[in-house]
Amino acid sequence: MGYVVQLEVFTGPMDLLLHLVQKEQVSIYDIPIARITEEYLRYLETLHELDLDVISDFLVIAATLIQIKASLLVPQPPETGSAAPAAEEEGPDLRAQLVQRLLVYKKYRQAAEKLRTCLEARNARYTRWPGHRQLPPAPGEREEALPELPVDVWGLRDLVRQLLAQSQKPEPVHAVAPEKTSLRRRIREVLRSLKAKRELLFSELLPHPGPPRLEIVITFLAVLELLRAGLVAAYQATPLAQLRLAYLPRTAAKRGSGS
Amino acid sequence: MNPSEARAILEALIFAAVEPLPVEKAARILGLDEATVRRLAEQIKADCQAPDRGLTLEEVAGGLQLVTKPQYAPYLAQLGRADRPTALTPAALETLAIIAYRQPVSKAEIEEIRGVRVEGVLHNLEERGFIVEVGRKDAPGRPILYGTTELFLKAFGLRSLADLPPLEEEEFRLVEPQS
Amino acid sequence: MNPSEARAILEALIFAAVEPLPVEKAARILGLDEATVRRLAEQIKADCQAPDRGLTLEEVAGGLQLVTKPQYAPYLAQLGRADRPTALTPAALETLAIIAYRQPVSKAEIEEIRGVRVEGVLHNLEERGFIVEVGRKDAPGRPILYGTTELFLKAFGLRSLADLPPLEEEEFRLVEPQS
Repeated sequence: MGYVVQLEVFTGPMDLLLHLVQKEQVSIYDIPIARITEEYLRYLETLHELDLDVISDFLVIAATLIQIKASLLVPQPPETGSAAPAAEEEGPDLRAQLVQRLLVYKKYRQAAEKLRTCLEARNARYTRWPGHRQLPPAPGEREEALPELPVDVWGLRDLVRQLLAQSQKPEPVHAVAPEKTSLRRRIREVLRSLKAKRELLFSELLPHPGPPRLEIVITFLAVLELLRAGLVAAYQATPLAQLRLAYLPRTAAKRGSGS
Repeated sequence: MNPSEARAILEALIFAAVEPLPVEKAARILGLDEATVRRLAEQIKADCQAPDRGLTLEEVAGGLQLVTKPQYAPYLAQLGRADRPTALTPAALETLAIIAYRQPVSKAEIEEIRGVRVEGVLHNLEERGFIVEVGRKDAPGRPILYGTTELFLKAFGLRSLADLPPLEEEEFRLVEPQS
Repeated sequence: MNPSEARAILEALIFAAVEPLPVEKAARILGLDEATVRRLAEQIKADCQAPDRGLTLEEVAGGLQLVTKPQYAPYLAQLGRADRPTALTPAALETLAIIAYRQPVSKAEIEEIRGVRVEGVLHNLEERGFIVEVGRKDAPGRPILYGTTELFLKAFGLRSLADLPPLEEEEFRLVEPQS
């Protein structure tokens, strides 16, 4: 392709996607999904090398692109007869949603540009130094100008005591919820191990024998996300055998084993 | 108070206030109606257009403010003032744009549009006083709703939110292939 | 740069400077000699004598300074007073109490104690002159540190912060129920 995307330029996956679409000089309504997906994933690949921290946000959009692409490849079911499976209807729908999101995003990107212009125009104008805002008191009005206070200084002291006492109460113990952040962190961890070892068993991703159920769930969710994004492939020798995972460098455009 | 004196006092008031001076406040102090104050302000502004004047009068965040003429910025930069200029990263600017044009808006809505988490950016914008919590959404979890502040208007030189540059609805033009 | 433009830039520089602008600094920025700058300053001052101007130019020890004409002081005083609302809200008072006793203190620390966001309250207290930014904390993000002002001391009738009633072993006292 002979063209390199500059990495720091993008503020997020929507920004990247918009850039790729605009580079193709096509209407947002006419996104060449296959090509854009390929380029998007290539970009994602360079992100892996550089910064695992930002990848999870980009993965979500990647998964959507792949899903649209895959469903567009599936021949449309004949109009007559059996009810069309939901999965095949999903494609055009997802695509329309993505187009809508891109249009909305584009609108706010333009808004940001306009705000930048406002900011630059304002930055070219100097106001007085803010510290100059010291207004001369009118003669004899100094005392009168003091604000009314609902408490005296002792009241103020009591307030602080009360607040400090309250804030020192022990925190109630909360159950740790499976948060998005831990999923994202786990996605990065899984990717890191896979990139190092190329292939491994699902159980090898878990920290130790008998891991908490939450760990297993989050790890499994992470693997699912990576499968969706086509960044790993999964195999099972028999239905109940251990899940074996393989890293798919750059071949993400080919849809790995989903099931 | 004759008109010329009123103008002089208005100039002094705007100068001393430093922050944008609301027209109604100037009117109250001067004992004049707001229309008169606006007319006086127009006269001051017209006077500032003389080539030997370095200042001009602008309406910002609902108030009147004296500022230097933009073309002299390179000289003023040599004063080395620590408070300037206001700089924002593209990510912060994008987030701020969404809040400015869509307010009140929740974090989830911003994240949906930008496709990234905005926790850190929101915190930064809040720290800098450009946005505040303006309420809670009537939805599960009662998410915080954000809006822009007066400081935002000041920093961007806007009279009010109605003064935000209009967004062209370009989507429809895009149906035609671009060359 | 023609003389009229030089005058304009000089006016802008004097207006935007943090302190009275030394003539030699103005001369350096403008690329002119000091005598020329002084002459330009004289012209600006002469212009300010027009009855419809509210400002005038002074040369004080440190340099050139724009100030309001002394006869308008009574109007300017109203500017200050009209700003001042009457009473403090309970939330503002709580925040002020924490700042008074814990200064210098950051927003995050106050929020930690009060358990709610204090952005708006801080802004309000700052607007009203009870607190000011006193520095930056040497921590990630370099958060602003707040402290109380002279006005705070005056309003509460204190000579200095040392006059604040001590909190003394609050843990022990608090065991007894407060009335």
